[in-house]
Amino acid sequence: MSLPDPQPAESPDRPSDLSADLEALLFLAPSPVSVAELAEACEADEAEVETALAELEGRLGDSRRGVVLRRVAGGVALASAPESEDAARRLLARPRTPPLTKAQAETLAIVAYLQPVSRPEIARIRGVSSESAVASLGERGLIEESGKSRFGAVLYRTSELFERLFGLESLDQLPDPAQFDPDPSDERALRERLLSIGEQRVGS
Amino acid sequence: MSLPDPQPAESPDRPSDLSADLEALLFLAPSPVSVAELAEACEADEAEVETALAELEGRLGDSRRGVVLRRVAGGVALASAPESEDAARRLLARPRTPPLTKAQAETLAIVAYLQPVSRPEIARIRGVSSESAVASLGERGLIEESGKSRFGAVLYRTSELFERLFGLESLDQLPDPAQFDPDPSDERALRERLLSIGEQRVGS
Amino acid sequence: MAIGSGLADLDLDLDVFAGPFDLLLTIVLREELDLLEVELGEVVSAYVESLSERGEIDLEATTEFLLLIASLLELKSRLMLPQADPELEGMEPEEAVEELIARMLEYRKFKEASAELVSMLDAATPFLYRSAPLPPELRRVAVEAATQAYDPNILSSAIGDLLTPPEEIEMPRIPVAISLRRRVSALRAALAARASLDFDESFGAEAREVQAVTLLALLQLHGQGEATWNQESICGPITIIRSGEGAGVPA
Repeated sequence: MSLPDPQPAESPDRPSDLSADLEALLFLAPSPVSVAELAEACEADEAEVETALAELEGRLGDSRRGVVLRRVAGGVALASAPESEDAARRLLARPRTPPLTKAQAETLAIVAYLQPVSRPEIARIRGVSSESAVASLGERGLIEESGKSRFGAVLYRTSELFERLFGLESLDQLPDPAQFDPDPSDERALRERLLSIGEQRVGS
Repeated sequence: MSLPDPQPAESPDRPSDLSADLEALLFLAPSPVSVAELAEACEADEAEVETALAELEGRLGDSRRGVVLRRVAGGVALASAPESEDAARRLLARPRTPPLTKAQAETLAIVAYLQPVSRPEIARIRGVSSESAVASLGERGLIEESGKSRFGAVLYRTSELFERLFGLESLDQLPDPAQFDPDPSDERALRERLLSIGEQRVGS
Repeated sequence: MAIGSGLADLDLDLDVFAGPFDLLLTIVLREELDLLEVELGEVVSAYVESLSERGEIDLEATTEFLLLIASLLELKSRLMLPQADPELEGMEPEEAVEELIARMLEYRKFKEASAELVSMLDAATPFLYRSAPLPPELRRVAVEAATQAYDPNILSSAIGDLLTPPEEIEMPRIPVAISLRRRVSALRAALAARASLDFDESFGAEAREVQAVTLLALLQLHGQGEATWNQESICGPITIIRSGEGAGVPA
């Protein structure tokens, strides 16, 4: 890749740095972002963000592109172009099902049996931060966000795709952990026991 | 915002429909997608996909943009531009992961070059038990279990995430291990050094 | 790999040798001293003592020391074991020296490769990838097309693992000096009571470092003709057998 010729910043063809940053942020954000949040992240003021957003919107809307800018309740988001939906269906209709790693299986089991459950809680039970396992289970659509705990942590639950991929008609069909726990019918007891053993794991 | 003027399809500035579809697919896909999968989804042949990818790559790389095309982990993926890293980390509250410790980096190098490899083998090369380094690399999703050796020891290999995070298109792109081979003069120097220390001491 | 400064300063006062560690290494490599004569356990205790005197731990030097001592231990145990690995049987001391050097070079190779990997990671870290759920219409399609791919029992067995309390014995976080002398006494006491004992049965409950130093103590007792051992296979059970006089009541 060759470097572009240096152009004066005011050139209408050259995206401003701020609109490039906004493109990056909207590309990464999993849900719509408000202008205020964008301004804070870019250390710019809201009027500058509005101008740069208009520039980005123009650039993306200029011709047939793969992504479009959408203004929705709560802010701005990028979305794939509707024209590409058929191709997207063909690519993404088949869920990817590589074998689960030990970290992923443990994390998924915690979410399945205790849902909804927060990431700090998962980390306490496993005794290690479980960021990468939570992220990959989320990417594969096995778990999804389900509101926030009263301390503001994101809660996770298993998805409908999870039930399909594990051949479960409902969560009641999860294998009984009775063989491991004296009182499997009580979810709270299971949670407490997992947490207390998790603490031993960290403490040791 | 006004609609753009219609442009003839052959205009060199106008993105092809195929490159727009590819942009949409890469935007949606949770992990790198191979050219073969892209071709199947777009009902195009692989050569056409390669041409359209080059077009997309050129368009994204043309000037400071928010998104770049990367060839990693056996496929193609979009990533945010490095210049936007700081703003992105502020927005997503995703701090940089802590750097690898020396023990983790050495263990990872051994797994990367010798995979699949067992923990006793890693310990033999490093001269120290490498249990906690192996565990934390597993937690970070950089290595994963890959069956058992004939003596029953768990074998480890690097993950797809490793290739993505280290910017490798495939394991073939790891630096040529021959460059780390000690040249004969190094080896001689080591031997002589060990012996000469002794002679100095004996002589003194 | 050069001998780190911390190791060059390590002074030893052993039965068969007095002087700095690197000199010991050198004369062993030159076969002026039989490795069988060297009490490696004492080398370890001297090193542990010098660490506690300095009050700080140089990780680099400590790793290097462990690497060297582990190589020496392995060489020594190969020399001592009556039934060595057939491939290594009859390995000349020169070959053993070559083995030690090859080991050091191999380690250095991966150390350099690891530095290269770290710089690749630094270069790739500024690129961030999107991690977002599929839009609802596509999610619908993916769910409808999904068929069973996983066995639900992996979930209950993962919960089972998490419900299993961790083993009591864990590596202490803070390095502690373990007295070789005390381990020698413990071993002597155990051998005074019984003519032979199973290592795991007698010491398996100890922390790993204590077990390691107990093995060094065993090497020392062997050197003094007080005990020997038997191990049928690599990593198999170790039977410690009292030998000679000097060790408690005769069998």
